[in-house]
Amino acid sequence: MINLETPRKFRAFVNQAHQVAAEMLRPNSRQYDLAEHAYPKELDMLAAMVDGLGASGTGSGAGASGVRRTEGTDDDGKVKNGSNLSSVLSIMEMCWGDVGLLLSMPRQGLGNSAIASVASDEQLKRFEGVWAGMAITEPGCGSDSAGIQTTARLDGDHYVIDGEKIFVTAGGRCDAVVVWATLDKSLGRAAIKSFVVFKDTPGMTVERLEHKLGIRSSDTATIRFENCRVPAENLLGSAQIDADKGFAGVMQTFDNTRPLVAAMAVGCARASLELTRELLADAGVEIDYDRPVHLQSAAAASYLQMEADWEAAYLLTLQAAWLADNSQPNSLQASMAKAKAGRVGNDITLRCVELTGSLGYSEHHLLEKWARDSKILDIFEGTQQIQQLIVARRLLGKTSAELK
Amino acid sequence: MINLETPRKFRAFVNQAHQVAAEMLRPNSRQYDLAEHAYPKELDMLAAMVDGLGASGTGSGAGASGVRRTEGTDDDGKVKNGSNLSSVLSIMEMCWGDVGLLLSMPRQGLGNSAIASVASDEQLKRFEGVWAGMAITEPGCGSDSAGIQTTARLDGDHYVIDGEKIFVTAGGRCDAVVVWATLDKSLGRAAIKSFVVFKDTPGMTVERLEHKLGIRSSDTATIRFENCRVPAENLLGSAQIDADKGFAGVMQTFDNTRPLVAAMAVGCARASLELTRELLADAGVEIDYDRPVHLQSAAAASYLQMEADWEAAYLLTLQAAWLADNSQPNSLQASMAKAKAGRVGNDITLRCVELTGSLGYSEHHLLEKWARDSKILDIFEGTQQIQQLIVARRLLGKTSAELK
Amino acid sequence: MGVALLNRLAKSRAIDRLGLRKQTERVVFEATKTGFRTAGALTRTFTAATKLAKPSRLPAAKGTGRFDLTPTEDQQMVVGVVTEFAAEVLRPAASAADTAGTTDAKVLQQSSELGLSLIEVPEELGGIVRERSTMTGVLVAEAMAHGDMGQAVACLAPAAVSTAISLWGDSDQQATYLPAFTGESVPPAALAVVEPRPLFDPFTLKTRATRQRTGYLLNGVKSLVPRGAEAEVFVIAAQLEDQGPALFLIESGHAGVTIEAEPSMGLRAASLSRVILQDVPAVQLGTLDDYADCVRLSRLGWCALSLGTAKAVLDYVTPYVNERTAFGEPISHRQSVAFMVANIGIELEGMRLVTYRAGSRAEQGLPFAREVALARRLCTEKGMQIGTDGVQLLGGHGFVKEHPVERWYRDLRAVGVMEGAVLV
Amino acid sequence: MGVALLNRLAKSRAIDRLGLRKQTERVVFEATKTGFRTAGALTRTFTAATKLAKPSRLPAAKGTGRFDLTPTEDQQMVVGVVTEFAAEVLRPAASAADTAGTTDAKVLQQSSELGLSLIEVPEELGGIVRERSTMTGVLVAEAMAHGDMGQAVACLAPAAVSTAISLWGDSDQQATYLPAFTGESVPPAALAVVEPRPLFDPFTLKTRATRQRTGYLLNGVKSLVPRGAEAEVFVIAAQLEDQGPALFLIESGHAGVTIEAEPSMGLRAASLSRVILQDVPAVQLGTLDDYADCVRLSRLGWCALSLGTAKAVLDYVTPYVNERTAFGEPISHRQSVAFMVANIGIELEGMRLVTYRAGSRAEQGLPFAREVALARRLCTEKGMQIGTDGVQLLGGHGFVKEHPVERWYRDLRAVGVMEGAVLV
Repeated sequence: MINLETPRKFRAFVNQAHQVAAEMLRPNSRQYDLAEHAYPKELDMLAAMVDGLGASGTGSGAGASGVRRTEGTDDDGKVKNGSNLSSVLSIMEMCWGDVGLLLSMPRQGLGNSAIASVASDEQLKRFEGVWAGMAITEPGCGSDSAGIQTTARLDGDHYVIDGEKIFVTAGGRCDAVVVWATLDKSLGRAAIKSFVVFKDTPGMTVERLEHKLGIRSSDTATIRFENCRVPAENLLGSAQIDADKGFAGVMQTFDNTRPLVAAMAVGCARASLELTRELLADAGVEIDYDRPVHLQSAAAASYLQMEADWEAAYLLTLQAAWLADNSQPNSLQASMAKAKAGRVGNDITLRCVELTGSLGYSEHHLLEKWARDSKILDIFEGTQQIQQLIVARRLLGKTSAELK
Repeated sequence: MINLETPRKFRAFVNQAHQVAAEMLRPNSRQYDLAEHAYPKELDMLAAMVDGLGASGTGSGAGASGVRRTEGTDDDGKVKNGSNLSSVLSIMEMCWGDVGLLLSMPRQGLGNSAIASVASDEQLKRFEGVWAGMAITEPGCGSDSAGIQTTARLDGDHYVIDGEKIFVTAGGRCDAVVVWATLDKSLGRAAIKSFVVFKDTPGMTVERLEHKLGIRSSDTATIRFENCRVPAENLLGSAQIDADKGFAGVMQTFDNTRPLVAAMAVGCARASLELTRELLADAGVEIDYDRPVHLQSAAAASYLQMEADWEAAYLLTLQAAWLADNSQPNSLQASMAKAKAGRVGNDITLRCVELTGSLGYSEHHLLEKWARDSKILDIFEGTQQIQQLIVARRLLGKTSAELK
Repeated sequence: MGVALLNRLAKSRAIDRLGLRKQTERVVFEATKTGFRTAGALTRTFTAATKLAKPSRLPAAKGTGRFDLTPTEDQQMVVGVVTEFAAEVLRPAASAADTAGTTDAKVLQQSSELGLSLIEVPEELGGIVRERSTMTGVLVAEAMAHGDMGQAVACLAPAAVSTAISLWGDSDQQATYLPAFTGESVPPAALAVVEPRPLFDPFTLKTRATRQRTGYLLNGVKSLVPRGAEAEVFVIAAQLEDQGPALFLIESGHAGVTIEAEPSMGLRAASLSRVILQDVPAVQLGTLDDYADCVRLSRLGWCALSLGTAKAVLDYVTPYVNERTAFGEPISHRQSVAFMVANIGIELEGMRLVTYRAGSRAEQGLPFAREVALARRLCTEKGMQIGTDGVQLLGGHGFVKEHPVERWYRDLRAVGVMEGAVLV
Repeated sequence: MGVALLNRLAKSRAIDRLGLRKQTERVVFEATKTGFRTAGALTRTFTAATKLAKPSRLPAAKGTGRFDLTPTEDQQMVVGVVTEFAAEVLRPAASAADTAGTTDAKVLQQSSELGLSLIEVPEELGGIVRERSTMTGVLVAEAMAHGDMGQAVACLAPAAVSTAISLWGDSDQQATYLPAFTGESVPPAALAVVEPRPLFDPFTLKTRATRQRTGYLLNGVKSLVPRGAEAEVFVIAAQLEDQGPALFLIESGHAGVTIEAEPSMGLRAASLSRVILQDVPAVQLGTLDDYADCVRLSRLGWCALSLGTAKAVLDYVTPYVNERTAFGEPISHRQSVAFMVANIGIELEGMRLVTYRAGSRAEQGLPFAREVALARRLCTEKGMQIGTDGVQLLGGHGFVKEHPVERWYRDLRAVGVMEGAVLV
């Protein structure tokens, strides 16, 4: 039966996440935006709480680590609402609080999603409680994941990693990073594997990026690997190069992480919409859902249009997670969600600043900050353009060689 | 001195064009939209008037034939306002009346612009008074002018033309068509030349297209050439294949015709805007240019946005024509004008229908017709996508091999 | 649903196999129906049959509490049949119906045999449902419009009236009118809300209902009414003196009813008309609150229609851009083309989910005004964008009637303009 | 213009060559100026110098009746110098000024030596023009913002006051204040219109001017005022009792003037502030009609600024996308990238022409409210689109402060929000 409401069983959990965002993230938002390099100490306590939430059984998958797909039928053979869905719902709430702080949350990095997505059960257990960042992008190739130059060479029972990764979110603070590297450049996509590399590994240097447009409370690092030896068992998933599966191994990560990033954009945009609506109400503008939009004030019409786009992004994100929960392919829908949420999130936050005038533009409110934070969400984990490419290839039945 | 007003010397002429549009085109608009295949007999008288206007000295270049670039300095060495500018101004007025009827105007076809653009003085004289359509597009290549398959083979003092052309505007009614054909497929763009082929030439068959979305009063034909012999002196411009000039010869036509098509879009959109404004005023909505847009009604804000885009399209069109009048390169600006006017014209006419509700959607007014007419203006003489390609190549300094 | 539905479907399938698929020729009307002015078309007498003690009211559907995008089995079955009808009957007839300015009588007959008027009529009144089924209505309208929006509106017009009477009629009205809609020959009927003016607001009507000793007298002009010239019953939106807008039932036989053709940009197969009312006797249908629901459910119907047509665009342009070549390869290898297709896909998926959410909330008895407003915004704007991009992707070919995209362009513009006419 | 202008330019060029180009180091303030609250900063006494019998008024520029996009020779010369200043001084200092939240004093000094405050001041009052020169103001603001919008606003802030006094001041006001602006050391000054509330309307002000025996008393709060803490003179927009909004002149030395820092998303080099007024004595500047012109000319100034910054984006991304490679070739070979650049070019050209038309109409004394409104619409919306596309084209690199596009993104958002502050 078609129903797109928040699942009954997640409601309490989502409320809790909202409380956390309202009481712990939002009040610290401006402080760590201005003090770009300070470590938000509130997060340690918060992470403990999130761990508790996850373990309490009130909801599974409170953060980025909750995206693992479990095989097998559900208890009652019915449609499943699982940890992918609860993860996006919780991330939306957290990012309604603060995107940068969510991205700095210990043990909930995108690398944790990567581990959850492709690790074996043994690895999953071994890396439990590790805070993992994700290292994909390289200086030479922005959006071209297949063009990775970082190499991993098997030497005895270790892989030797060489290369440079940029834009590693939480790269300075995390315990380990999940690094994408190729086993053999001549074999293309299929040879790209991901490795868990701990921060104390010799041959690894971490350098923090100085200043950013937004998400300034989160740290972003450049990481260099020179002759960096990593235990062979830290290669996530299978070490075999399977040309047929192609990119599938590591790319599977994206099917799980893109809905999370879409959820971040949805959460951040909702923060802007809600505050804007309050400020507009102060200015005497009410939103009427029944009256034709062209008969309302321009501000109300603008708001309605933003809210409509927001609703589409929100539901696309839920759909992508729901498909994952139900073991259905979701690459297309994950990219659709990321594309729509990324652009709509940026557009909404920018327009809210315009609507709220000097209140929105100045630091008196957080609206200007959200308009800065939102931009990265249309860029990382695959830019708008990459998402469109993926959607187009799927709809048109094209390979990446044909449509590039 | 920067001044973007209608030149003083053209004002009376533009007024006359407006009277013609208001009194002769607009009143016949619906009739020939409904009677798609009837010949608008009013046009013969009108064409005579337009000829008169052109000859009277009150304004040169009343229609599509006025785009010839004349070399040499102006009388007073100052900036020139010439026939390119007066042509776009007059076409805007005429298309405020009716795009389809303007396109059916005897002796003012796009082929006449092609002749005016590249013909020698001798040819210009020889083809005076000929109503010429333009035949570029072929069934196999929509937007790829360089991929033309129609051939012209020199045989004695004739060229033998073989091939098929589609979407020839006024192809049924005109006296002759300007046909693009290649002298040697292996030589690429440089070998493409244009030929004036009269309608009674043996080997030429003309077939009228049945039904169209808009501009239904204009006829659109498919023309086939089988062993069609054309006098060698009907090749426009130089017969030499100059690889350096590349496409320049025939492509020069586009620099002159694209502003004309942009002007059509601008004129059609202005018709929609004006009527919509009247209807909105009836509904109590007034446009205030001083009050911030977000404080006005949504309909007024929507109108202002459309008017702003319209103004940009209008001025881009004037700029492209002004550059041509002053013998400055205008390929970039012509494509910018066509791109902006094409998309804005379509967008405005469609949104005006939405704003005016059932009055706009039904045939009671012409708004729905303008929303149908406008679509072709974003397609012919190079689609939106082709224009963007040209603009991008020029801005980025790319060849058509690099950026395709 | 259940047994009643299965019977219906079995019958309609049989007819479909025997009849319409084998048709090889279709009468094409040469002239459009422009310019007529006629009286209303009442041909039958509506009288109350067995009357219930109190009006039948469908309860809200009971939710499962789970997020779920899977239609029920019943819905899948209904949509399967309607999809087939749309593909086999509506799509092939679309161009001719557009030119003729009317939907072929055989197509209308087929569609009424499909039971489209019964989707929201309770079993106890001869319908097929036991609880609210807004989502089924949404899925059906979507599937119909994938065939052709214009004919879909013509086919669904009577269902808007039967649905309105089921949802809001009193037991008299239900007993008088519903038997005709659940019988063999569904009467032409229409829900008329729009009035001919810019910035029309269905909550500020100029059509007036003046209270009489019994019932009301209606005066005003309604616009863009589907099949107005044939309709035997109208549900009319009118201002109830100083109380606000409400619905009223009239029969078209009264001398005060005049119909004028109102051919429009698109939806030509729906034979849009103006309905001019002069002192026409009427009875009120439902309350003022019901009227607001009617406006919302009707808008939802238009959203659903836009989904089907937009999907038709996507399905048509996809193979086209793969097959058409330029510069030596399929044009779909160019990002400008491919991304346009991608954006059609993305926006359509968004439109669909937002519309479904509104439908599912309505069906479960949750407030749904917000969700309908958002769906209408998206479907109006992105739907039109999809329509114009569809033409653009075909270039000059998109502008000519050999391809259906130009018709979809015209039809999709209706979505933000229309109120009433359909109901889910 | 003429001789006066040439003298100015010669002097400023000399200084430029000797001074600023050779600078190798610049003091970077580590702390932003967040959070201060201070009194006004008046350091000098303004007294009337030689006073004209009646106020000097610039006549409208005489048109040629020809459509022409060529700047006059005078304009080309001025724009040439300003362009050089923007490229050699403003651009290199932009990042540090943004971080410091202020424009370096040397830069401000340089800019006042360029004579930016004189562009609309008549020669007879020590300025450089004999007729209205709005277009020159537009071209100068555009050129300045190509270097850096934040510093441009800081540099142009005093010019807004000198221009306002030239255009609308009485002979007393002109004699009292203009000498300071035409002298060696231009006083910091600001035109304050915005008030801190959503949907602010400059024609409905909450700041009130109450009539006294002589002059007025002002009460209210102004927002986003450039260099508020340093300014010695303010032109304040306030509601003149029941007559409507008008301009008022105040000096910042009065005890009722309080300045609060108001750091914002962008324009940080302009040291934006709130100005809080409590019973501050003021004189009226110009009429109610003049006020409307002031709002329009200020909006036009913001449009001009947006042109420069948007052009900076285009100029920056063009080589970037040509040099950056992915999938084995420059990313500019991908249509999605190339078309984004093309659209930046197309929309910027449209913004430019619409802004120029408004400027040229204003200068010729033609009505220009419509043209300003359209320019503001375009520059707000397309300008922001260009800002966000600029970041997008650089991908992750666009998000970090090693590249200036992130600053342009923040600055371009100001265009639709700001009123006042600059004037052309």
